[in-house]
Amino acid sequence: MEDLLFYLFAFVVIGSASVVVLSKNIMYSAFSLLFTFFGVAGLYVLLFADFVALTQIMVYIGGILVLIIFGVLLTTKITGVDIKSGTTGKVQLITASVVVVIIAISLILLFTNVEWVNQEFVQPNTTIDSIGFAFMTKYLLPFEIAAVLLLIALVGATLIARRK
Amino acid sequence: MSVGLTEYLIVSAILFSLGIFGIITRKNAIMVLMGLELVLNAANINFVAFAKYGGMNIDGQVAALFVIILAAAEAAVALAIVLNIYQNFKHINVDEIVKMKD
Amino acid sequence: MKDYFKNVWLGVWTALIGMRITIDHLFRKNVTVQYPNVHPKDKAGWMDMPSNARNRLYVDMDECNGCNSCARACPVNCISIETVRSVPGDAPPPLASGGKRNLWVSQFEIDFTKCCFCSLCTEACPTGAIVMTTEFEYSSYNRYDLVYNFVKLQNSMSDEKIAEVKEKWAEHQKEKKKEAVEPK
Amino acid sequence: MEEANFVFNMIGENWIAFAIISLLPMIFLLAYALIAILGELKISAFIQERLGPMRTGPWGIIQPVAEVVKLLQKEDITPDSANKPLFNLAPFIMFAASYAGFAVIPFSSYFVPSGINLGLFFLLAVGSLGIIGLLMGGWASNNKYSLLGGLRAVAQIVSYEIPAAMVILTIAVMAGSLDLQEIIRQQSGWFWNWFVFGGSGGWIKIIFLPFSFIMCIIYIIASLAETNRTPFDIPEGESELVAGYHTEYSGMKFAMFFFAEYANMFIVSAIITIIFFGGWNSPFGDFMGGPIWGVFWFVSKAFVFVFLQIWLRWTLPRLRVDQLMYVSWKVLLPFSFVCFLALSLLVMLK
Repeated sequence: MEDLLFYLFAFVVIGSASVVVLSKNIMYSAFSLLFTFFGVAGLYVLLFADFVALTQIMVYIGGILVLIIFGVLLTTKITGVDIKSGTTGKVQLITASVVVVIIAISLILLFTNVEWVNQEFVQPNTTIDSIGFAFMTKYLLPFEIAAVLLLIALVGATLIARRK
Repeated sequence: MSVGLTEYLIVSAILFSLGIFGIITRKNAIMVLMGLELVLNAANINFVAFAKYGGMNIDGQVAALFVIILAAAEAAVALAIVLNIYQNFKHINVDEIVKMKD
Repeated sequence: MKDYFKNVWLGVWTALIGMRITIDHLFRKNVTVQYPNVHPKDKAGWMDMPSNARNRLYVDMDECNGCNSCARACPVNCISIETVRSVPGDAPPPLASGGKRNLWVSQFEIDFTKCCFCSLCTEACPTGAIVMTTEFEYSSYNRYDLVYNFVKLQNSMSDEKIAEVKEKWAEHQKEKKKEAVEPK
Repeated sequence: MEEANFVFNMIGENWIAFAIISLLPMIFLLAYALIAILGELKISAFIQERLGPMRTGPWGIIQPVAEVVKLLQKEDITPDSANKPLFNLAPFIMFAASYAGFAVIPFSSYFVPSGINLGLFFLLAVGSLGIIGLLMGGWASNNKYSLLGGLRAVAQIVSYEIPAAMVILTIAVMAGSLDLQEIIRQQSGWFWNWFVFGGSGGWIKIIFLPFSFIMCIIYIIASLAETNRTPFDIPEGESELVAGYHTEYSGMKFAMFFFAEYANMFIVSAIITIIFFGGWNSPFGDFMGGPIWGVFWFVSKAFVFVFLQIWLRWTLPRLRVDQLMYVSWKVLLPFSFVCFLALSLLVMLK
């Protein structure tokens, strides 16, 4: 059952990610990103990371994806439904594919051949409890820095995007 | 075949490569950003997979959450920059934007 | 700062006032009439139509002095009046309200296919002869049935009477002409 | 702790049980949608001192069925210049997002489709999923009104999600849990234990009563905006945008949008019920308590808030876009921050 779900989500993730990078229509890319993020959230759930999965849905789909679609709509002349995104020339395309295939193959070979330390996961009662404790004790400084970073990003983004 | 760590890593490797492919082949700045999100997601899958199978326990999930926070901040700032570029150049093709100033 | 809190408070408070009003209306009696099943007259009473109701016109021929102001006020020209002047000594009966009449109204037609129910004629009428009734169900299969001749309908003047007054007037005219031709 | 679903208790934990559990909210939703459509028609009529639909069935009670049948047999038009795949996909995403929310809504102490311990956060997360459906439908219609409606809807929902999230955060602090069943259990007993009255605990909470009231009002306002109901219906303001993002939709797909909107209305009402008004708890202690009465209490409390939404629709005029943003960022957000601090203080003092 879980294996089946894993393959389903993996298929969704990889299929929609291919649509993201291969589609000519930039809106198709943006909307298929929805399924990628959703599939990744599904993978997180299968990995017992429910809080991360929900954060993924909330931040990526509710925030970043909406921002990206807004960005597309604001930076393209939206007079029709055909919004193309240009690709670089053919030479670059072929080189890029070759490089990427090499990267993928080497990564997969690496991942399959390395003997990973296979420790069983200690499933806590509720993940959110332990995540909360981790944030407030072990990772207190990064947590605070992340908060400050978000504030800076908020102010900075507003400042940059403001019309002069 | 029972699904274990390796399968998750393979999914993340393919996702990572697709993201890289998107980053290098596309002209549109927002498409580049989307590729970047794919790469970040691939990294996140790794973190969470290691959290379950690699003995990282909750630390892996915490790292993934930090990545999500960073991605949110990065997307906001990047899109602000893209909008600004669009106002100045009337297009957002990354390979044609070579000057810092008009 | 004070303005801000005042604004917020006003926003909430006025919304609550509005909600009180609407909930009040929620439990009031409905004014809708289930028309074909229940006639509005049954619900509202014969003369209790709304003040701006627009229905069929009615002309009381006993009140009409044939002044033609309604026909002139009508924007769609649906009223056509024919009058015959009376000869001296043969005045028409006075109005029901007591006024004097000089004209025989021989024809008073309202074409209800044209009528736009603007009620301007009722305002123009000096004697209050033309009024709006509460009747609105008077459709017909033949459009000529919608041309109402109130003289005929109320039988205020029979055909013979009309012929008679016309004759009298024609004679009177002739005499006048003779007088004009043959000076004393 | 009453943990399990009654379905599991009856037929064991198997495939059929899972199927039944995932279908039960759907059955409820269908029945609810009919009631809500009739309620909307009748309440609006009564507020305007009309009678509403009267011809279909006695007092027009079969009118919603007639409307649904009409919508389903209407011609399903896809505009020629629309982007067909996305145009056809959008209503399904909208509906899936609304229905996903039902997965964690506890109808009774013995029935919750999926009792995950992040229920409140889950509702917040899937609430943001519907935005994409709106944007997709608005863009794919290839119609300026649809696009503007979609953009407006997204701007509005994203802005109002922040006050709503603050309220939910406050509830998480007050309850110390994100599990909806746990939150409801903490409000058991008499109605003054509800979070709208400061939760259970000593007399100190009376000082903080205004804050919890304000919190509840903030959430009601934000939820109105998130479901695009009047006075926040600028995404579909018919005097400006024809019908907003669903201008081009007809027949079955329009029915999906419609259904999703009504499902959303119920979800936000259910959230208000759960986090402020004690969920399936009886207001009077043990009087009429228990799992079966729990369904009754939960549904009737939620219906009160559905009624409130319909009531507000016929009371308040539509807001302007700048007023909408003003309300969200300059009124609701500061107030929710203050209330958050105050209620956290209450939790510390208790």
